[in-house]
Amino acid sequence: MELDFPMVQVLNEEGAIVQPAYREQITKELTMSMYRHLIRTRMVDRKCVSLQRQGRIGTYVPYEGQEACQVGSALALNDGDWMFPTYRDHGAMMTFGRSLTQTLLYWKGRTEGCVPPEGKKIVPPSVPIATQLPHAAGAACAEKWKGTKNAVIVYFGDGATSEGDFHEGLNFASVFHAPVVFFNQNNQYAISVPMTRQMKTKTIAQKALAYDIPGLRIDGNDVFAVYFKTTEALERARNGEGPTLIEAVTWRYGAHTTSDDPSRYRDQEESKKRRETTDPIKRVERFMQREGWWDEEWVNQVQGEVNAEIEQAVAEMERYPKANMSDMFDFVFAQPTWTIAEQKEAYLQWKRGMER
Amino acid sequence: MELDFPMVQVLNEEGAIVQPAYREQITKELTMSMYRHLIRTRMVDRKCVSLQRQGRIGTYVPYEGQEACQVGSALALNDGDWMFPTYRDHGAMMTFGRSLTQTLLYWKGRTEGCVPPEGKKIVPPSVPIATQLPHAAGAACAEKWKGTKNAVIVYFGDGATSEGDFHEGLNFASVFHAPVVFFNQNNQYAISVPMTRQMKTKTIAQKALAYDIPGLRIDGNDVFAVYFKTTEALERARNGEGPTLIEAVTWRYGAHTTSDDPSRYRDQEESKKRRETTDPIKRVERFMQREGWWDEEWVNQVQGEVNAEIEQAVAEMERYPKANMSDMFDFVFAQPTWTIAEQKEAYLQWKRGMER
Amino acid sequence: MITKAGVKSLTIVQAVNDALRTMLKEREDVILLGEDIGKNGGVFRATEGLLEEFGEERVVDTPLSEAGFTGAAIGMALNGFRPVVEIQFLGFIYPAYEQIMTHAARMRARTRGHFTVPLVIRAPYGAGVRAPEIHSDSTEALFTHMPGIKVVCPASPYDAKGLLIAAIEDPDPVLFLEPMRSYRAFREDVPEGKYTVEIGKGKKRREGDDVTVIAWGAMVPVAMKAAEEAEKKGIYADVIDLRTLYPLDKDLIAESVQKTGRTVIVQEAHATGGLANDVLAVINDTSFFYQKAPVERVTGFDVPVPFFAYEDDYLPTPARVLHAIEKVMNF
Amino acid sequence: MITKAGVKSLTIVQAVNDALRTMLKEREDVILLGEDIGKNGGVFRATEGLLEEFGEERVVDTPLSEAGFTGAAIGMALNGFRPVVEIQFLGFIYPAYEQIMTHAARMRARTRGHFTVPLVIRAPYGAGVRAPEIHSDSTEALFTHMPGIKVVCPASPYDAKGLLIAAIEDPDPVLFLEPMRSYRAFREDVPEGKYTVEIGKGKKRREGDDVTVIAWGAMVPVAMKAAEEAEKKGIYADVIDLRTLYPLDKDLIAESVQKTGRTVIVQEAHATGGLANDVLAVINDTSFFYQKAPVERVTGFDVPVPFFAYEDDYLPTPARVLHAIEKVMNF
Ligand SMILES: Cc1ncc(C[n+]2csc(CCOP(=O)(O)OP(=O)(O)O)c2C)c(N)n1
Ligand SMILES: Cc1ncc(C[n+]2csc(CCOP(=O)(O)OP(=O)(O)O)c2C)c(N)n1
Ligand SMILES: [Mg+2]
Ligand SMILES: [Mg+2]
Repeated sequence: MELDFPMVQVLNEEGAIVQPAYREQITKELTMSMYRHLIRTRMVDRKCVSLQRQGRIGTYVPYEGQEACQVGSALALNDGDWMFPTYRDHGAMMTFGRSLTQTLLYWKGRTEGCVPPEGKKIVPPSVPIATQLPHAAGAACAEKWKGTKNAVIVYFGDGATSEGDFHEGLNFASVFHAPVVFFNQNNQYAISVPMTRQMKTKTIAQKALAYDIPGLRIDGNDVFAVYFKTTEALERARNGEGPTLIEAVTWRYGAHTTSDDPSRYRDQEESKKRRETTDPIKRVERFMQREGWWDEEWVNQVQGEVNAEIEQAVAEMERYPKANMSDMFDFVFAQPTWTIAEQKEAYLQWKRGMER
Repeated sequence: MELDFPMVQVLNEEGAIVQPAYREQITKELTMSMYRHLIRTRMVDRKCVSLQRQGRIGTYVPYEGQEACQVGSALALNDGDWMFPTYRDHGAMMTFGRSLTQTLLYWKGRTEGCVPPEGKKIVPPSVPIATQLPHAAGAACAEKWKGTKNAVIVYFGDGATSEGDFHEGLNFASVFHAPVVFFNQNNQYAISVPMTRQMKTKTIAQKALAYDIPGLRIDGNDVFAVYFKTTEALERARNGEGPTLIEAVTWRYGAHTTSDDPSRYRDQEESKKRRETTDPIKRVERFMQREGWWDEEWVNQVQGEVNAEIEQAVAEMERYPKANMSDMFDFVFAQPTWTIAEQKEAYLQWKRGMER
Repeated sequence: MITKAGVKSLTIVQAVNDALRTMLKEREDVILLGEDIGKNGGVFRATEGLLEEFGEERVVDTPLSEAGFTGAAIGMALNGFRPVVEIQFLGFIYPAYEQIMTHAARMRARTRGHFTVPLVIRAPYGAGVRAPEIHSDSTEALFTHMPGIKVVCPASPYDAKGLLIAAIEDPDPVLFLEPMRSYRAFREDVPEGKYTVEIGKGKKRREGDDVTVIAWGAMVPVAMKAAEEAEKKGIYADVIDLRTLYPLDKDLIAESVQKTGRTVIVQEAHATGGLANDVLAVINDTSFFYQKAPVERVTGFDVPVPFFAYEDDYLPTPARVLHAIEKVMNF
Repeated sequence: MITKAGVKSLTIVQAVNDALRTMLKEREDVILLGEDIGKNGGVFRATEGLLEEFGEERVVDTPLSEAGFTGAAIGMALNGFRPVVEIQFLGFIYPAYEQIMTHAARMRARTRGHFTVPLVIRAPYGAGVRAPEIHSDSTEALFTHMPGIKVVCPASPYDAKGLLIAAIEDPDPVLFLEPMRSYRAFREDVPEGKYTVEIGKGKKRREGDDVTVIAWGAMVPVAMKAAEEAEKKGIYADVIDLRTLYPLDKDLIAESVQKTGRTVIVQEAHATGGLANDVLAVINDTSFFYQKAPVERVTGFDVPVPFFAYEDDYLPTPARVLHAIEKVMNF
């Protein structure tokens, strides 16, 4: 089976293009744009980890190492497409248009972090594993029935493939030829559980055979493979050819969340090694160097810009108006039920009394 | 994909053995035993339909047409094996040892119908679709951990493959190499929904590829194919080689249940035609005739015996002590909680009062 | 059967069908999904004729997967549709519990109203029709404890149509419970075309000053029968049909209990954790000192809904309700 | 930390670990299953060290599938094992709801006791630890309405160990809720080795004649704090820790309420449909005329458990409980 689903690479670890077919499309402009997004997402992620350590945001879910998956796939989307992310996909969300401030607010436990920018169909991250897959199938059917050319992307991890909702989502989408790309980030661990314990198969891509849809295994640390293969899958979707399952093989360098200690269940030497060899950013650097596109000054400038963006977002998050407790009551229904209205009123009254 | 999962036949529609490898094992004794079980299950099924029409039992689920699946697979079991059936598998249950009386009591809405004969590990039928698959995986793991050579068979329909529990059960079993045979009776309809609407794949067997376990497509109206292939899958299980998915392609002649009207969603001519061509019993008759094993007198005798058995069971069911309302309270917990004890006492007291 | 101009005499299941047809005509965004709802017209015929009239893209036979099609319907609701899904029997809703609990009910709150899920989940519920096991659950209380979803349960054809239309027009998710046992039990005049019955409002089905009897769904006829019997003994009952189970009609309950001071609640579900206890809480909070006797609850027992040979003993009956009425009267 | 012979000073999570270790040693049929419980020792370290001590066949890291491993555990329980499954957070139990509701809870009743499911489902629950969304549910009432399963919820290390051992020895399924917020909040002396705390019995944590305060799990410390504050104002409270949520300790509740005539119930979950209403029903049924004031319920609100920036306002606090105590006293 593994042989039937070879890992597709466009850019190899050394930074060489190994699929000449894509050579022409890989312009300097595209490469620089990708690179910019890659380092932006990485810098944001690192900042978040340090904000969490300082107690300025809550538990945080880092994605360092998975930037190519998230950036490459998000850049493949059209503006009108839908994104159904998990808790680890704020790299993709930011690349698709969610602001840094919103990202930070989410991790600060604020519902403001769930509101996408105007016109952007970014659904809030799904915390219960795999439950977003049926939503994506349904949203995609809706686009199809409306007769648009919009498509849907939905993210999920290797662990998520064990849940019933994974299966039900893919089956539903396949039966109705829904325009949706099931984008799996196979970082090879579900918290502490390695893929070998999660499933007997050696690939996730082969699970597509159970739904008679294309399944594809790609190097998830190769931003070009991710970008082109996701674009092609989205094209298929837009053309009425139905869903695709993409397995992007990757690795998270760090902990599952800031509450997790990966050394309990795996050798962190592996992460160190991978940073040197398969890192998604390094290989684009190597490629740019090969091409003679590498420009230290530009890189410094980009880093400076991103730093400024981050600092501004952090500042914005920190001077954001205090969480308004009323929000908890006001958004449950379009019109609050008497139960909620009474509970709110009683609580506010009591609180006012306490403050006096 | 269909080509990768050709339909295995041992005995074809004309009653000829098409897989010589099994020729020797198909003795007269085996054939007669199979035939006996086939007509027994069919006669019981028809009797139940008529009992339902007469209002002597409740809603009933007929399986006519699927006898080869149920008889062939049940005969492949060892005494110590486990059976996890659905509501349609009382043919298999009876073949494995559940009494007719119990079968009838179940359809009369009596819990007595759920108690298997001493020592027989027949779990009561699962009514919510596909939910029994994880149980089978777990019971099989338990046998493995105990170090026995017992295996597990679990039945389910084509519609069941759409539920999350199908996926979770197969995945769990595959990861732990559980000794279990997933026996799918693909009768091509889930109530009114045809297989084409249930899934995009043309076979169910290919879903095994998602779990890296053997998947097998067999003619479910060929009792020998069912018997030998199930035996082989059970052998694999006993030998520690893990689970197998078997798709037995079949057809229910009649309604989904006695409350269903199949003419609303399919042409019943198809059932008529199939009775003539692919019927599981007719082809064994043809085979026996070819072999010169056909003995009208013996057949009459068997029918007579089965009739007597049925009449006795019906009589037993009908003079069974009235349902004891206390049972409803007494078996919820090993020791009733005060809530149940009080409710029972109050109800009994009131009822006694009413009767006075 | 048309009884007068603009009015038809319908059963509950026909009223449901009529509501669905009305809304499929009225709104392009309405779409039905479920198992066997298309070609088969639903196992209870609630969707009969709708596939033929509105086509495969609006009346969708789905794969057999409650979490899958409920989840997909959530995605459709996010994307501009108003899906109405049918769960074949309430006892089969549990595979979709996660989708309803975490997503349908919470999406608006999580996104400050940016994303909403105007989804209706229809489910026949309850015992009393000699159905096979697991087909007879009445677990409304598992949903009234789920913030973000409303729960509606009509007892009559008129209300079934009006409430279902209101549910479809509601901007938030609604669980719509249909009393299977009453599906074809009686007819009532139902207006043609669109009308709504307000969600959140109960209805007094009978007036009396002595005792308040509160019921919903399939227990309403049981309560009514008991009230009739009570009247023969000179006891006059207010009978309240809750109609909406979340949010409860607090004012209607309080007004009646404050008048009578005596309450009987009739509930098909298991006693512990049942909706009757929510009614009790409303009485405690609004009408404590008006009470002349403890509230009597006539309920199913704390046992799994039994196989049908035992269901007559599980279900509240008019006789049991009458007994409770006498008990609160004689306290 | 060993304080005296045969006794260790443990936190709740350590007591859970100790109970599991004790029972893995004591009984060969005990087996643990769940996500990340093996190598990782559980995300809260409740199973720390157990894989190393008992091996992969008794401490089983499962695929990420709550329905799958709960269903498999049911199969193992049918086949002679006593599985203890861990649901990582109660908010993730809903995918397994069907398995628990239809199979674990009903198997004995369906088969007249022939097949049984001695299964324990452990789940950390509740808010107050600044967890990401959906990690903070406290939906015990969704299980107390499910006939055939017991629900247990310790508030202290001693009870956690004793009740968990009792749950494992119980012949029927038990949902064992662990108050996440109290996991490491304090220590208590816990005997080494095996002992049990009886399921179905609450515990009076404080004696007083003026008012009854009823709480469970993470709300017990809140109730205790409020009772201390009340004492400063001359109000003496009985504080009852329910410990078992199904079946409730009716006698303990009735005895106290009949003494004080005034009741405050403290519940973390949403008001409507919550367990407090079951307590209310017990009081209605046993102690109606002893009551001097309506019962006050201090609860979470009818809103999804909010994101953590809002959780301090969601959770009952000692100040809110004190306010309720004063209200019932001044009625
Ligand atoms: C239904 C459910 N069960 C358990 C969890 C707890 N949990 C959070 S993340 C996670 C592992 C997910 O692994 P994977 O799908 O591989 O995604 P990754 O975290 O590696 O990106 C688990 C078990 C959850 N969020 N939802
Ligand atoms: C979870 C669940 N949903 C719905 C039903 C109602 N139902 C009973 S049988 C059936 C069709 C099952 O089809 P299939 O799996 O092909 O088995 P078959 O009946 O054809 O043997 C349905 C939808 C159910 N029993 N359980
Ligand atoms: Mg992963
Ligand atoms: Mg079928």
